[in-house]
Amino acid sequence: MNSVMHDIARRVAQHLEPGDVINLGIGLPTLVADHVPEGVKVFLHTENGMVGAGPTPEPEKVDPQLINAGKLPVTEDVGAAYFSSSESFAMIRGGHVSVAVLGVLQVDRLGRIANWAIPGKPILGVGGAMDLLVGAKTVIVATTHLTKKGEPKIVEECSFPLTGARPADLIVTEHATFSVDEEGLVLEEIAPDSTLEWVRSHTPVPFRNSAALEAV
Amino acid sequence: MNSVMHDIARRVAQHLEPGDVINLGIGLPTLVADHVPEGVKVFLHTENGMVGAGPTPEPEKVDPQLINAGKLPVTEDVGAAYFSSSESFAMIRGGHVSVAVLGVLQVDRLGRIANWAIPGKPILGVGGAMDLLVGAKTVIVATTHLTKKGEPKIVEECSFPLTGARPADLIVTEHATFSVDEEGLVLEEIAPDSTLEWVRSHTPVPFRNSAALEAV
Amino acid sequence: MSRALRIPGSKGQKEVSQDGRRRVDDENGAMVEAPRMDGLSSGRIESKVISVEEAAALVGPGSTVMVGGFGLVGSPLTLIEALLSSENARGLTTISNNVGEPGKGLGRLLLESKISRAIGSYFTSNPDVMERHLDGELEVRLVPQGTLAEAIRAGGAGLGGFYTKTGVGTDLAEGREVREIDGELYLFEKPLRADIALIRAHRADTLGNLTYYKTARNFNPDMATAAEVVVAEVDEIVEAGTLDPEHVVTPHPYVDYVVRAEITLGTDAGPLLDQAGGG
Amino acid sequence: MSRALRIPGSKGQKEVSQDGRRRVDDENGAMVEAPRMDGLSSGRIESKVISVEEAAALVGPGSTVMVGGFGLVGSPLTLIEALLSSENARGLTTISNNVGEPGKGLGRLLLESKISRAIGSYFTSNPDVMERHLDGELEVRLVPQGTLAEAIRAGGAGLGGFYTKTGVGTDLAEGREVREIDGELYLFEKPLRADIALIRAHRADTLGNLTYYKTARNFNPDMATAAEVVVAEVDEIVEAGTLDPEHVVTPHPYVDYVVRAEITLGTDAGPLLDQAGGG
Repeated sequence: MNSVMHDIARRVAQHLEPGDVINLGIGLPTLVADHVPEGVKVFLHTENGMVGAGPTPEPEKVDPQLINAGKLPVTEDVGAAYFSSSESFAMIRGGHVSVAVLGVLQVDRLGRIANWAIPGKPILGVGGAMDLLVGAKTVIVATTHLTKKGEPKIVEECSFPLTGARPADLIVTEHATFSVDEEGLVLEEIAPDSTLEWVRSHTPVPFRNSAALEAV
Repeated sequence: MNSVMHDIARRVAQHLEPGDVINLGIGLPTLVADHVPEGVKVFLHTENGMVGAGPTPEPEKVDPQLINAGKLPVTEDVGAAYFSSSESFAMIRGGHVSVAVLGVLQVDRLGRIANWAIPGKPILGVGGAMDLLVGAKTVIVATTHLTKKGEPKIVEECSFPLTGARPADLIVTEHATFSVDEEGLVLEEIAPDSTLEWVRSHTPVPFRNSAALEAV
Repeated sequence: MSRALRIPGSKGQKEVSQDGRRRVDDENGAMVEAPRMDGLSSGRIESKVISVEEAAALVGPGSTVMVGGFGLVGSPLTLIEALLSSENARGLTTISNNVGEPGKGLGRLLLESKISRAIGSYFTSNPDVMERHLDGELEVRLVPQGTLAEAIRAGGAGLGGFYTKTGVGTDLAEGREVREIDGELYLFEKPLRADIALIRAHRADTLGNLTYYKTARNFNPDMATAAEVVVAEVDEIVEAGTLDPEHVVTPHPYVDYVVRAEITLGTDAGPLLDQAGGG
Repeated sequence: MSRALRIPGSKGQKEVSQDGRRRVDDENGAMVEAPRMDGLSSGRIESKVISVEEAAALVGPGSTVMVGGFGLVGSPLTLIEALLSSENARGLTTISNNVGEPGKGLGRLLLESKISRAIGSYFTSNPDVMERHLDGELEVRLVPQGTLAEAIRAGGAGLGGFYTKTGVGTDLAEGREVREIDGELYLFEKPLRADIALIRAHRADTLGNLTYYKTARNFNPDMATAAEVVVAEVDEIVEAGTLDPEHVVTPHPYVDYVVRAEITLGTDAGPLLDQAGGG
């Protein structure tokens, strides 16, 4: 994936804390594993039944029966454990996963996300997205600020089907980081190579500035 | 326990089949384990979290952390497995226990049982009785025909609180064996040292004779 | 008095005939005899090990079949392969996270038009599913993955249903019962059960106790609890008493038959894993 | 940006303050600091092992406490003993299959008037429960054992409730919601959760992965999932990486603290077992 993706993943990873049990969605979120800050030990949960998934193995060390939820080969980290699907999702829904990092198609002004379906097509896949959204203690959206066509992904109202009623807690793009409260988005940080003007003109929803940002 | 109890247990054990997973209630039902016919291999399930409970150990071999649901020491039979309480009762309710043998205070003319509470006293124990009654594929009642005071335990209607709506499948006393169908009790067998007259005069509910018994 | 005595009034879902042969409902509700388990009625507990062909014969026309696995990992590939050549295995409803991968595992049964309905959580990774669905040949029911797993567990645990937050406020909740419990909204979900479960485990003892291998565990232990007949395909069969009772994941009462795996995901199956995509 | 950023909007039930100390609600809803877990915020994952006294201090006045065990077997006797000398441990609601045995385990806390409410399935084996209940000192709620276990599991699994056949048509169903589902009657049951779970396991690694010992497992794995704070009392503590990932019964995300057992049921505890009586 390109450097923008890695940049977003790095910005997400800053929010991880030692001991966090994290679940990374497919695609961009997966890159977060590569950017966990030095000295921060986190545990990767993968919903197909494992906590303690380790890094991608060398090709010759691939165990075809040891995969993550993206069906990519992983390894066993120290202290790993395996469990069944029902136990894995009990863990997710029960609030035992600290952080889920999810990719999105869109996110609305209240932080609600759409990441599983495209309107007008038969919907043939949902996987664990809805469970992770309702269950993870903290949900971080990792997304490019704009679609490939240059349209904002943060929108007044999602035109794609919602993944659930629960809003994300944090939205991280290559340009900005927003937190979410009951009233909507709060701009927490602007990326060093971006500007408030750029963020404003490419985020067509009202948002407030955080106290920290106001103080600058 | 006295010889009548063992007699009842022996009569119950005749109904066990090889491979049955059986759960034995506290007291009289426990004795069934001693009378499983030669060559019939059954597996004892105990609801505190084990299948494959073996016989009582010698006193010097007691493991205080290996007990059955009656809190009595047991051993590990070949092929045993341990599991949590929720898994144990999932197994029970889900129909994975072939036979539950239950003691009763009373059983009514439709085969419904009362075995957990005494009216007029605060009810302070139910344990697994209700789960076993609704969940076991086959429920066999093992009971003396009369109470210690000489009153019939098979009654028109239970004066003690019911353990559930599901009727037992078989009622075995030292005098008789009844099966249960939608209409009520069917006398299947009279014990060698008893008589139809005795059974009739000590069973104050209507019952039919089985075809086999009629043929005698 | 024979077992017949306690069958009529019993709640038994599995019936065993006088000679110890297990009976399974066929399409028309008629009882068909499952492979003989010699020894069960002679008093000795015989091994539950049967041949792949005997196992495949347990799947009849119109059967609802739970199939373990996440993609192909933890999927009973040998049993699936055997269904390909079984005349009776047709018009199946599958309950499985996916429908295999394109042309592989359940994906191959789909291409052979043996599946008419699929209940699962993620079909996107197999484009054949979309194609057959648009052709009107395949009915699909999409369930969030956690709800799928929980519904299967509930089916095995004798529950009437459960409430989950997952899916509330989404298209998947349309027309479904939503209930507020202690201030939060939940969807009602009913249990799932199947006529037969084909699962994949690692080791079985001859009684049917099972252990699993890494992430090939996934849905298998749940499905082992929720079908009338459960067949486990395993890498290795060991004598009863060999598995540590603390390490058994699926206790033997759940398992009816054991077959030895003939097809496994070797490292040469690498290309299978190219089909990366969410669960 | 600090963690504070994601706490406000999060659904976190456990809050961690800036210095990495976990916070627990006290009786008045005020936040009290749990023992420091040095290293958590310094980057290195420190062991979750704490002292028995630190663990006992997590139980505050009016806490709802899940306590593992079936009678005394699998009960965290060391932690219970420590609560005896804790001023703050009073007015407790216990969620436990029993209230220990007479004068033993939770039974001793009862005699010290530290328990004001007991939720469980079988109190008959401890006559002190009946006595305190008739005195009006102890409120009791009786739940069938399988429903108790399932409600605890549901609490840990984020479910809003479930339907069970158990108890339908009995006195325990009085005033309760009964629903017909596919022709059968079921009782609605809500999940159970606790402020803290005190459980008993066999081995823990320093991360908090747990294994159990024989029938001392019972309610412990279920309770490990269903409380805001989970403390496991264990026979042995081993380094992370020592337990086989296939054999871990309770994965570490569930476990907050580990203490070493000082009281175990030795064979000299034989007399404890005299109190035979159903579950």
